[in-house]
Amino acid sequence: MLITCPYCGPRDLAEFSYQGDGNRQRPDPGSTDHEAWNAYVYDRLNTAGDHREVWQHSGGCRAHLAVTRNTLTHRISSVAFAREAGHRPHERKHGGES
Amino acid sequence: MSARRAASGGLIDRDKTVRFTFDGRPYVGFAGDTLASALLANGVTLFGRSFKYHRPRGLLSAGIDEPNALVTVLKGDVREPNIPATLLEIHDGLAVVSQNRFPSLAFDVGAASQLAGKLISAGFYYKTFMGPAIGPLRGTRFWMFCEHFIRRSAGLGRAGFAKDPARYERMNAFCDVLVVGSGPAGLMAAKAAAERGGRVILAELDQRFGGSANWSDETIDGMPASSWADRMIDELSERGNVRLLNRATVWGYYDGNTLAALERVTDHKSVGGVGEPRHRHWVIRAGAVVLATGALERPLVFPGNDRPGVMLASAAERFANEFGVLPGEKSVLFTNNDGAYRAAAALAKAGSVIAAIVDVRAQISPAAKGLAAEAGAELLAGHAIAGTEGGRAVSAVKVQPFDATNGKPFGDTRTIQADSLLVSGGWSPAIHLASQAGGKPQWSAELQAFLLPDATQNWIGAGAVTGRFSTSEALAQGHAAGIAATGGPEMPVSLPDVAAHGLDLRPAPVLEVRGEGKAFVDFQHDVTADDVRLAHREGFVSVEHLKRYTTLGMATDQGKTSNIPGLAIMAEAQGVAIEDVGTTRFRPPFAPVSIGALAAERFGDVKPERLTPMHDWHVEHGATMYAAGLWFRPMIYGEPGETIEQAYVREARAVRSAVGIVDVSTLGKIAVQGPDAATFLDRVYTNMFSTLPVGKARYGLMLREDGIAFDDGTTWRLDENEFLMTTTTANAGKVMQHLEYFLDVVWPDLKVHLTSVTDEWAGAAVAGPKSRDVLAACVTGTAVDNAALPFMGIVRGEIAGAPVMICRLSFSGEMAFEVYCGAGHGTHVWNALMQAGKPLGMVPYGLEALGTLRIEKGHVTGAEIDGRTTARDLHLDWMLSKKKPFIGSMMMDREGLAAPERISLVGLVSLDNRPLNGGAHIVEELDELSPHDSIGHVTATCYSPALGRYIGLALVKGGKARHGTRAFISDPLRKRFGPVEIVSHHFYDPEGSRMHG
Amino acid sequence: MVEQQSPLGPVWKPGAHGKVLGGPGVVLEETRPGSIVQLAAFPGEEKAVMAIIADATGLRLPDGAGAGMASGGKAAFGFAPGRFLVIDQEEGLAERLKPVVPVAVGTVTDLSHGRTAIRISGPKAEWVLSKLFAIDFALPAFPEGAGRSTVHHDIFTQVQRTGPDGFDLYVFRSFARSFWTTLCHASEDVGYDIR
Amino acid sequence: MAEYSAFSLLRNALTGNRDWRPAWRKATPKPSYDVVIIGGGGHGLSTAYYLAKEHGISNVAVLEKGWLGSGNIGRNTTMVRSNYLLPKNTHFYEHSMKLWEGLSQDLNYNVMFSQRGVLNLAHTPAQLDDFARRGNAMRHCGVDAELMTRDEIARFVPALDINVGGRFPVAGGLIQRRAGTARHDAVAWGYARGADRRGVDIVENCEVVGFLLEGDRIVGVNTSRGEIRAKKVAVAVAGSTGRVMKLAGIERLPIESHVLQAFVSESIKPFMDTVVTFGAGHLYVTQSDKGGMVFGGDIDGYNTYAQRGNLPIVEDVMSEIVALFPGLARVRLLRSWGGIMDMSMDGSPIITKGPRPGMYLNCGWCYGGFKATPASGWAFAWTIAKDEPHAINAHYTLDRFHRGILIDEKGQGSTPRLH
Repeated sequence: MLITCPYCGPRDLAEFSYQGDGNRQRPDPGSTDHEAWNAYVYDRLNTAGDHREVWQHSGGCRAHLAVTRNTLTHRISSVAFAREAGHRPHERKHGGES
Repeated sequence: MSARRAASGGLIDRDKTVRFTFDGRPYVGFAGDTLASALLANGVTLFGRSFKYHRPRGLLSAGIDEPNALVTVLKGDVREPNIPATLLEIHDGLAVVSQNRFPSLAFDVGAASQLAGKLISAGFYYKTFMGPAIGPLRGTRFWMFCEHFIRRSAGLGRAGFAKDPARYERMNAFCDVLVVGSGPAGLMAAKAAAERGGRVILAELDQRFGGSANWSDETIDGMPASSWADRMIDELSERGNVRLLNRATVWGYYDGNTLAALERVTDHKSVGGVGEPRHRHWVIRAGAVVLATGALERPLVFPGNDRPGVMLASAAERFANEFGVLPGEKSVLFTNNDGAYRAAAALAKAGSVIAAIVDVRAQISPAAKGLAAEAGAELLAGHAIAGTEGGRAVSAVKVQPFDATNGKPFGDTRTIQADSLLVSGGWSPAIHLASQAGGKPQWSAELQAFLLPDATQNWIGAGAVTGRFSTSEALAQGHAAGIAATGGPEMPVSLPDVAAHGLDLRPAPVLEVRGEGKAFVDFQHDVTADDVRLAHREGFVSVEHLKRYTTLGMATDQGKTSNIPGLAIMAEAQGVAIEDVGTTRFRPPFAPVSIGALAAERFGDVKPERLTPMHDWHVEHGATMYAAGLWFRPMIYGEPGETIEQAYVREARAVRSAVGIVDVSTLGKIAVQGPDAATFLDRVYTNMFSTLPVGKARYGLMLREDGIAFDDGTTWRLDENEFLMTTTTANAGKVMQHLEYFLDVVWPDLKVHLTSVTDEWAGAAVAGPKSRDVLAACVTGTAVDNAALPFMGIVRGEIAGAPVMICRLSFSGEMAFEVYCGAGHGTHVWNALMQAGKPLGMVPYGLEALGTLRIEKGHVTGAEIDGRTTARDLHLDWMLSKKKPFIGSMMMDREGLAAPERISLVGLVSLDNRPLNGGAHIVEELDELSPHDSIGHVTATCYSPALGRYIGLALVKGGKARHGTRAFISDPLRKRFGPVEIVSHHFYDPEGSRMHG
Repeated sequence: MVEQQSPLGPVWKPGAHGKVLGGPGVVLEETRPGSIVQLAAFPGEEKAVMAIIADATGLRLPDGAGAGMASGGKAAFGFAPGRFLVIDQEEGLAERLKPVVPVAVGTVTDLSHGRTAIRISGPKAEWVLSKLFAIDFALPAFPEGAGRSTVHHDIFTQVQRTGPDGFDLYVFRSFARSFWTTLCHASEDVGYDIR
Repeated sequence: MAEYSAFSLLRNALTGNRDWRPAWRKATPKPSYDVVIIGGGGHGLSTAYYLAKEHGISNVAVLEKGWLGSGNIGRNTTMVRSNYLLPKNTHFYEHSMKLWEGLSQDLNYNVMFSQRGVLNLAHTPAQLDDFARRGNAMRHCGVDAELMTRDEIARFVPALDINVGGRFPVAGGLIQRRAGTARHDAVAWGYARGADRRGVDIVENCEVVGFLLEGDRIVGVNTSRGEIRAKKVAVAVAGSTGRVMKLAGIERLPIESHVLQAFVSESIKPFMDTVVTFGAGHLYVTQSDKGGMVFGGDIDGYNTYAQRGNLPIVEDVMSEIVALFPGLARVRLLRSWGGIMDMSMDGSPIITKGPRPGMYLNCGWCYGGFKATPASGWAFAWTIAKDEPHAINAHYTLDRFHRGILIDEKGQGSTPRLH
């Protein structure tokens, strides 16, 4: 598998670390909504199909990437810097999937 | 020369003879021979024994699909089992032995298993050897007794225990177009792509480029096909943008158009070059792939079809044309398609007598008839082979008229004398890589074969792999594929002229002749047509059940010749079309790959070593080094005659009474820089860092998101906007990644940079009541007294001219200082410290003493912060700030993490004055015979010089409530049981007066 | 100043090794620069940091990911978003840079001791490096001056192409000895000189 | 249906093996059942078997979307052990071990359970202490465990390079001698035949495409072969858990699906007579009765439902196996494949009633599913029959994650790829 790092270009899977489901929503740091915290830490969509996820180019520029990858075919349809991705998975308090 | 070697012809080098041995007997062949062709030329017909019945077997094929002729290659003590003789190139000194036979290939007692015949049909293991449900052989005992013998009779070649002296390597390659297969289609594709400027890799699994051009008798552009291929290769090799790889099997098609190939670099040489790997593991990232992998011929299933001398027609043609070897003096061909006729003509031309061509089809094309006549062969249309005769080789075949409607021969049997029987059951495109790439193969009733799936990655098929079998189509498809792979429109070009026979390789839908006697489908695994039908009878009808129940297609050839005949028999038994039985997905590797090659340069060097700047000093000064992850750290600096315990006790005593020095360079160190650094640390640590003054350090604790303790360490504020964080050695990488994740993904607005500076700094901890004196004696540029350097204070200065940063902090509980300097100055500064410490009795100490000192102080490490414990379990709840949220703060108080029955940290004192064992459990009541009801376990132990007792740390249910009570350690594994007192984990100087003093 | 100790120790064996015929395919050296410094820009401040690099070293880096230059004992290249490695044969670069990088613009991290600089040059440099790293070393894909961050299993490495057949590698010091051994091993089939 | 025995083999051999009957009927689904089990893998089949055998509930259908045993029961590395650290796991897997020990006789089907031992190699004294902790935990739960010295290991596994190339010398090891390997496919077939003989309908090529609801309650399933109603619907679909539960309106679970690759070499003569795991990496290796070295390592480490992995893990695993067994460098890898693991958030499984009324859920097996097959079915059957868990699975709840009552064998927290 190759992931096209926006900085380094296409690189081998061996250079990346999977940082998990990008659909999770981290509550506000001060939130006392226990269910929201639990859901964030433990519950996963586990999508069969296009899946939003976070990878780190740990064996390269070390940037975290927001990747959309199909879990049935492994085809990657988009890669962006996680910090710039419009749909930052965390810090969103409300809303469902997009 | 032997009778089997044709007087002329073939691509071997008849001027170079090669000497080799097979089962200890010397043979001579020619350069360019495979073991198969060389032995065949020497009249050898018996190559191996089958897996289950130990039946004698000869060559079935001439290539990578060979199921029978597997041998073991010897290099001294080193053994390489299961190598197909058809791929093994001979060289001087090659030593090869046959396998799966005892005592010899010709006489194998294992063949007695055939007597069991139908008793050991498919799946028989499942129905017996269970053993009784009661009595001494109950449970698994009877089966394991039987298994012992089954295991010894199973297996093919024997592997050795000796280390392979060869080296292996990995090679990363990038190209615009990877062409797999160098037959006419592959050559055309490579040329077209190269001419358009693409970076091209052309991979060929055989020794010779050219594929079918090497064994066809066609002409291309007026010259023999093999000469045309040579010319193409010459042209390609002159181009700077083409890499030619022969002896390179592309075996894996992974995601992202990443393909893996195995290049056999030195197997064909008597001696490899300096530094040359035996095998090279290519990992190729290709923009596009042209699959020109050809097709594999299938045998037919009929009684006696496994007798040595029964060979694929195309293999015979290949032996004759490529190697100048005849499979027999007198041959019969048996076919369901036109292809075998070409083989008949080739063999006749090379000097073999073709006794007859037996064709299950009643109607034969004029082209085929012409070739039969050319070969001087009697043509028996509408006939089939009903059996073979002979001992270890075919001597005659039985022919009968064939009824295509029921698959059975009938009528008069005729016996034809022949020493070889050449069969063709049609062709299966070699679609393996395309299937690996994803996508479902498509069944073609016309070809009785699975065709390429729709492409799910960027590949294009060309040549026989597409199910188009003529050379002229291969040339055209190859050219088009080369163009398409480089992108852009096709350009008109005149393709080479081909003079071919115009044969039709579409087979009649007949793959089996039913009759009396064993008819083999999978030769290596001895799966017969009856086994397939038995599987059907027992309900194992889906293709995967068929495979698994009968082991059809599971042998080293992975069903290359057996899958389609097996499916055909199952389909017939079920009364359905072959496609409805299904096909299995092809999985990597396409052909077996040496495990060493995939380990590549890591073979013999599995992990790198991480060394501290003072590593050589430690080794020179007698340290016993200890592997901690990838790091090496001194365990003890033993003196002659000392036990480990004596050494660490001496070292620890020195620290408590005078001073010691320990290398702490392995601690993870992370530069946390930027205007929001303090804010960031407040969020990741449970305690506050924004309040830490510049020039001071603070002990910090991190939790995971789920509220479990993660890591601890001190973090130093070097400047308003700059911190130096330290982590435990083991967690350095994980902590770095954890922090980077939060900074990048969760809090991208924070202006903070994280950089690993673990390797920038050498660290030495100087500990003990005289530690300050040591520093005072060697540090310049700063004072180190209590005013200048209070507890947790940081100063900068120099030692022996090297800049240092000193923080007064303590892990041992003594007055102690961590001295950091540039790593390149590590040994220099260490030596200066040693020099300064010498008059004060300073000793270097290792991990054991470090552990002893920390146990005495009750400090936790990874043994206690084990990913399951909470801050509360470790009595670190004082560090949990209530003034701010931090990672894990909302999760750490959940019901399960606050439960009273959790284990928590305590100290243990051995009451029988014997050592405690790490990993022992704690019980309230001792039961040495059947231990039970563990209430916790020992995490760390030592002899405490400070207390004069054997002590330990433990995680115990109830924790503090048990202080002052008695319990027992229970270590049945090491038979150590004994009384302990549970005490506070703060064994030594709980007020901390020594380190603050 | 105190001289830095090489981490290579006993595995640094000057002379010719491996295949002898046909001259050395590669030359391996430890270049031991005085300064290896990371300059990291906060988002939007990349140009400002590049200007600081230009002022300090005279190297005007081209735009673009991984762009870099090497000239006159100085080298610089981008290796991650906003991050540059700046190398100077002279010591003290970090001290010179720290005062000129405003807090809001970026940070300076001295890695002069933490990274070991290894130069590989010669006609087979691409071939040898391709054994260890899964990146494309061909000149069109990896132009002169450019930098890359990559990894050989556990060993994180920054690579700068310093010539048509020359590369400078920056590896973590603690791994340098293992890496050097691996690099020598990989160079045996083409022959190598250690200088 | 006929008993299998040496005698029946002989009798059938004499009649040309013409009288054998299907190991299980190819059942056509009835309109309704007491229990419908989704998933014709090891766990689903053993659940059906124990429902019939232990609880007398045989009006049961097992629905399999493809061919029976096509999931992880047919694509694992065949290892069976109960060498767990945490007592909740130890007791469960030991229950499984005890069922394994009598399974061939119980099923009248030879599952070839070979108790050749599982040996965990330790490479430092600290690691050996850590293994001792686990071994002692097992002993305190009544499970066999022993430490082996370096010399004992060298004699026990002569093919092993006891110094691991000098890099990770073996310090000792923990062995569970009752552990071993079993013939994975045979387990599926044996349970299928056993369940079938007790009246269970095994329905292949029957994909569940939806659930039937009455109010909030699940009352059956919609399948590619029509509607099937059931008093109770049990889900045991391992790697497909996420997909099937979405059909029931459960969008999120503490589960991620990951691919685990497994490998087999060409057949060689007996090379090693136990199971060995590498303590300085991640590798487990055994040799099948056919002679192939069977081995595996880490999961690839990303969400996937595709039964295919990638090269980095292949290379890592190969580098580790030749570090332990340098003689295998010249042995050839024959086949690799991938299975989809239902990785839970603490590395331990879920066997529970719910999460909706009328529904029962069995998932989260991570790597451990094969060895758990008997106990998983046994406990799941109990839970379905009695509407409450047995003591051995009472803690394998779905709500334990939120409540923080975790069973985290590896101490890795909610990062499934690390379990």
